[in-house]
Amino acid sequence: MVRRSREPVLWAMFSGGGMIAALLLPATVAVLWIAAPLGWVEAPSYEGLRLLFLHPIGRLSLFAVATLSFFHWAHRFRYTVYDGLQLYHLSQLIAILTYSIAVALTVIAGFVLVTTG
Amino acid sequence: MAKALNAGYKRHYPKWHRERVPIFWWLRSASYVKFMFRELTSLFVAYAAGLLLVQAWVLGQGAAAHARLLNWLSHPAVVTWHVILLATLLFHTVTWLNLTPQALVLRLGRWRVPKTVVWAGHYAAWLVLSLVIVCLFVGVA
Amino acid sequence: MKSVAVEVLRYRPETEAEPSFDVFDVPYEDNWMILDAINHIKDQVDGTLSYRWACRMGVCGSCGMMVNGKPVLTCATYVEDVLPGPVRVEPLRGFPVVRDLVTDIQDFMVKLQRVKPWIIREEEKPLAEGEYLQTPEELEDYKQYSMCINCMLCYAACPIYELDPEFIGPAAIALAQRYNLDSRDQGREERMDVLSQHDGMWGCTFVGDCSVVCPKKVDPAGAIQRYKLDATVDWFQSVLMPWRKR
Amino acid sequence: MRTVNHDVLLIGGGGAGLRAAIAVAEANPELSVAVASKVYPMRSHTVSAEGGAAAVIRPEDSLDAHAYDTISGGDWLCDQDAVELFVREATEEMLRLEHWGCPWSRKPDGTVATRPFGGMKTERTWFAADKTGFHMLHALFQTTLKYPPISRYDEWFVTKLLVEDGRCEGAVAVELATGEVHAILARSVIMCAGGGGKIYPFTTNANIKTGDGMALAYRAGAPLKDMEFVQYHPTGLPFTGILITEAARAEGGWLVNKEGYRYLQDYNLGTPEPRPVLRSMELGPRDRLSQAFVGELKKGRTAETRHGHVVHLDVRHLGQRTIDEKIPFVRELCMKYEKIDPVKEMIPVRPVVHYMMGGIHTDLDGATPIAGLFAAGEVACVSINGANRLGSNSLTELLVFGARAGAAAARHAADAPAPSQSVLAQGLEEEARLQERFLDNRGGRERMANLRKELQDTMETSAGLYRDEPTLKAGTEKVQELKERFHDVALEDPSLTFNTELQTALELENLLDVAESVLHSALARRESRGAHQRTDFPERDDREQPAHSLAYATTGAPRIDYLPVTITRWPPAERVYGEPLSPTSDPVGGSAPPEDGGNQE
Ligand SMILES: Cc1cc2nc3c(=O)[nH]c(=O)nc-3n(C[C@H](O)[C@H](O)[C@H](O)COP(=O)(O)OP(=O)(O)OC[C@H]3O[C@@H](n4cnc5c(N)ncnc54)[C@H](O)[C@@H]3O)c2cc1C
Ligand code: SF4
Ligand code: F3S
Ligand code: FES
Repeated sequence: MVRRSREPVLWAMFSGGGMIAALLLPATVAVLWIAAPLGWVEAPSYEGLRLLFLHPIGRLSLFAVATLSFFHWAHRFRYTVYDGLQLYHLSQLIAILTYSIAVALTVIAGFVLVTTG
Repeated sequence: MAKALNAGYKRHYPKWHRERVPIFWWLRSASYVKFMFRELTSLFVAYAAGLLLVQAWVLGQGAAAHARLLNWLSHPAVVTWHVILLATLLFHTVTWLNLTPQALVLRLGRWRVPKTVVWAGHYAAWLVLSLVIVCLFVGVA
Repeated sequence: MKSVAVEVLRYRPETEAEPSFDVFDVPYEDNWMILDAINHIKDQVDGTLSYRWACRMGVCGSCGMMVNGKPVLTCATYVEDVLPGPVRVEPLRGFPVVRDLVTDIQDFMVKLQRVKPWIIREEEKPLAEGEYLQTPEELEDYKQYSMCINCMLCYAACPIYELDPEFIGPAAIALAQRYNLDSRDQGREERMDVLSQHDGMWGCTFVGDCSVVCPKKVDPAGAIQRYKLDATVDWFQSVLMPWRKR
Repeated sequence: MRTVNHDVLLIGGGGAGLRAAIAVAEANPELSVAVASKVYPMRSHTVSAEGGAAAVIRPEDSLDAHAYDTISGGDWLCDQDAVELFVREATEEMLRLEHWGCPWSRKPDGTVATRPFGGMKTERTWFAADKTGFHMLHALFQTTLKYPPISRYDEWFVTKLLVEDGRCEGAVAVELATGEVHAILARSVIMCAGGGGKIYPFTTNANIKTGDGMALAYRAGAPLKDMEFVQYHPTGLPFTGILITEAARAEGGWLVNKEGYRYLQDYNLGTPEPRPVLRSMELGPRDRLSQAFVGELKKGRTAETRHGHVVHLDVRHLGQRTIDEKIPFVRELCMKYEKIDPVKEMIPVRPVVHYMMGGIHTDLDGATPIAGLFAAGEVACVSINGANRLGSNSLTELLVFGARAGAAAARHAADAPAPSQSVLAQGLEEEARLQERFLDNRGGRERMANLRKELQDTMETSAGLYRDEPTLKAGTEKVQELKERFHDVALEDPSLTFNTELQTALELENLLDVAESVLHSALARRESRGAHQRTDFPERDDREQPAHSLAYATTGAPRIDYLPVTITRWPPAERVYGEPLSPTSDPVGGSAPPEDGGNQE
């Protein structure tokens, strides 16, 4: 296992994130942040939303979506930065930076979802 | 590791030419541009996830706080921005789902599920999940 | 007779520091391939033009060049299909240029050897016992990846290889996969050790152009992503079920 | 000049060379093996072979049957001991390749599938779809990568064999990338440099098949055997000469003339049946099928196209499924190079130069008369192909005799003394010759491409499908003239880096020598047999025992000698194809197109 890199885990999170984002985010954004504000559909009530978002299952799902999406971003962004800008000599640093941000965001997500009333 | 191809012989290299890769190499072809854009959709994915978290947090702060968020969400500029967001997310979805069958080989017993079926399956899943989401949100209205 | 302007990249290392284009006006017929046009230049106009070719039937893999910026087999691309011209012919991108249209592919040859593209078995079956049985379905599993002619078009199409020559690259990974998926082979584990190093498959970001240009429909891009998936499954298995060896 | 030392040197990285390299490495892992090839091994011409490789594997088949098909197919010019040995070792060699990963096509139960092939009485041709040579070559090449003793010298062009006191001790090669000249010294040398179809204008052979190996050995003093036997394949695409494999006929394709008539029935090749019948009609041997084309041409029944006269190969009745499954490459090639789809249209074809039965004379172990020099593959002539090779015997030959030559060379290398340093003087001489003759040579007037064209056209007119004394004589004179004009060749490229002009010149030099040996051997053989058809001597001459011709290089015209053919169990007899197999198929004379045989248009 030592000889194997960490890439499989990172890649698993990246693709998990990619898949979840692909399947769930467009509809969510469309309803919640476009159709509802524009009044095309009846806006979800505060109570209803609260139930959806803050029910234990809701929290857990949100956490999964958020974490995986952050790692999805970190992974793609890491490669894009050093391929796109040809910063191969900085590849270590870029990897550390991007994944650290993802970890930090994950911690924040956990904190928010645990503490929010 | 690779062994030297010719044990007893060290190769003499003539003066080779190596083309430098241009900084904006990804502008060289339409497919590279598309690739770059595809990769950058990840920023939007992260934003959407972040905003969901914010909304969850605001929901916890009470109805008034949430009303302020809704107010911000319905500002025309914000809506416009979210339309752009939606477009990029759709781009992500389409590219993602189109590439999946290339990576995923499914088998049912000895039968190798054809790529088109894998592809269609993913789109079907997308459709169903999107409907579920719409129903959930509209249902709690 | 019709004719077309052909701009050929020339690089003469003994006399020039930088490559430059020579332009030739080449008469052609409808059934001419780009290679016929280049042969015409060499035979009738300038015998010093250097390039490789052999089979003229799209199977030896030696005549790959960039034509109007795209990597193609010049023996399998009609002049007609790249008109009106001028047709720009350059050596395959991403490789060092030795001379004119000749590139150095030694890098690939070393990488190919690294992925152990041969049947690995714990125990050889004696010849007297005949062939290893392999059903047509099992053959189908790896057939596609065995069609690679090592033409290097996929390397020329892959920006990642150009940016990072350490990257082991599409065809080598597809060929590793060709053996992994062969029912007669047991070397998956050994190859995984090579491929899961950081310059192995992980450098690929699924640009996908390798599969687009591949003249033999090998789909190296697919092979690589499948490989990543396999490696990931392996990893989780070795963590969650360390006792289970594949 | 630099020198590298090895125990065994292989010249050529095609099927034969790679098989031999592995054989050496397995016979004696102590020996260091060098494979020098003018192209990367996987570019070698073996890669183009389509149809398949023959070996007895079906229970209903027998070694004797394979031997008999081969010997009768070769018009009794095969050495029968060689053939017996060949068929005996063939199956094991093919299985070995299976164990090395060659993706042979399979039957549903997982065993190796076989298909019928021209001149073969049963299905014994193994195949990997219709890219057999490609798969064999890549399997072999990739397998060589696992043997540490095998060193490769890719893109090294061998220009001379180093022979001293009748012993071969290495070769001189130009490293194309750098232009450096090297002496590669070795105790045994195996020549596996392939054939030389490029002496003809219209050929299935790759650009690289310039007979280098034959010419090198010939100049070094080894005799070239049976060079007059050049195989025309009946079905090449016009213009490109790309081969449409015999498998297309084996799967059931029909040859029809411009009237849509299956004309082969007029040439003693049997009666048309809707389904393929072994050793009959379209599955007759190549020499007879190609000759039948000339017959049709004379009768004015061929179709005229922009690229000469053609007949048509019709596979439409096989249906898209069979075509895509069994002969997908045929479809790919037709669509790509003729812009026609064989599922819907007939394929225009004409005979095309394909293979040289002749080559460097060797014994059963691949040993040539020069000590330490071995040869295997198309470059060699062990005499299993006789006057006409049967399709799918050549790929197997590469394996069987490549392996044998490798093992023999390994044995020889273990005992032979180290190469004498004095051969290096020859190396230096060769280096100087290359420099003066080609690199420093300016002011010549003859364009190489034109010389080559004239040579090729000469060969077609004088030593084509049919020959006679006046045209052969004219041919020998023309080649002599071309050899002289070659001294005045125009060279413009003094570069040392990947100088392909130099390579082309060296190849042309070799083509000229090979062509010379073909013409003189053909002139000397006063009979018609297999691929060698003399209109002035139309009969096969069996009064004495059949004999191989041997061409030796001299300062003037080559000297032609003869060597009796080894006959063990099969005395020369008439070649019969298409004997009625079922009582129902009554032999039709040769006039009106029968209902079922013709084209359904
Ligand atoms: C289109 C086509 C289809 C065929 N189909 C079949 C078939 O279905 N069944 C069958 O049995 N046979 C078939 N044949 C015949 C068979 O493929 C060849 O006879 C066989 O592949 C020859 O193999 P080889 O190893 O002898 O030579 P090649 O594969 O030609 O290899 C020659 C090697 O020698 C090297 N070389 C040559 N000159 C030099 C030099 N001067 N210096 C250094 N290296 C040199 C080359 O680089 C190359 O590596 C076919 C042939 C053709 C042309
Ligand atoms: S994968 Fe395709 S493009 Fe790449 S080398 Fe092989 S055949 Fe050529
Ligand atoms: S183009 Fe390159 S990045 Fe991957 S998918 Fe192909 S190898
Ligand atoms: S010349 Fe062989 S692939 Fe083009």
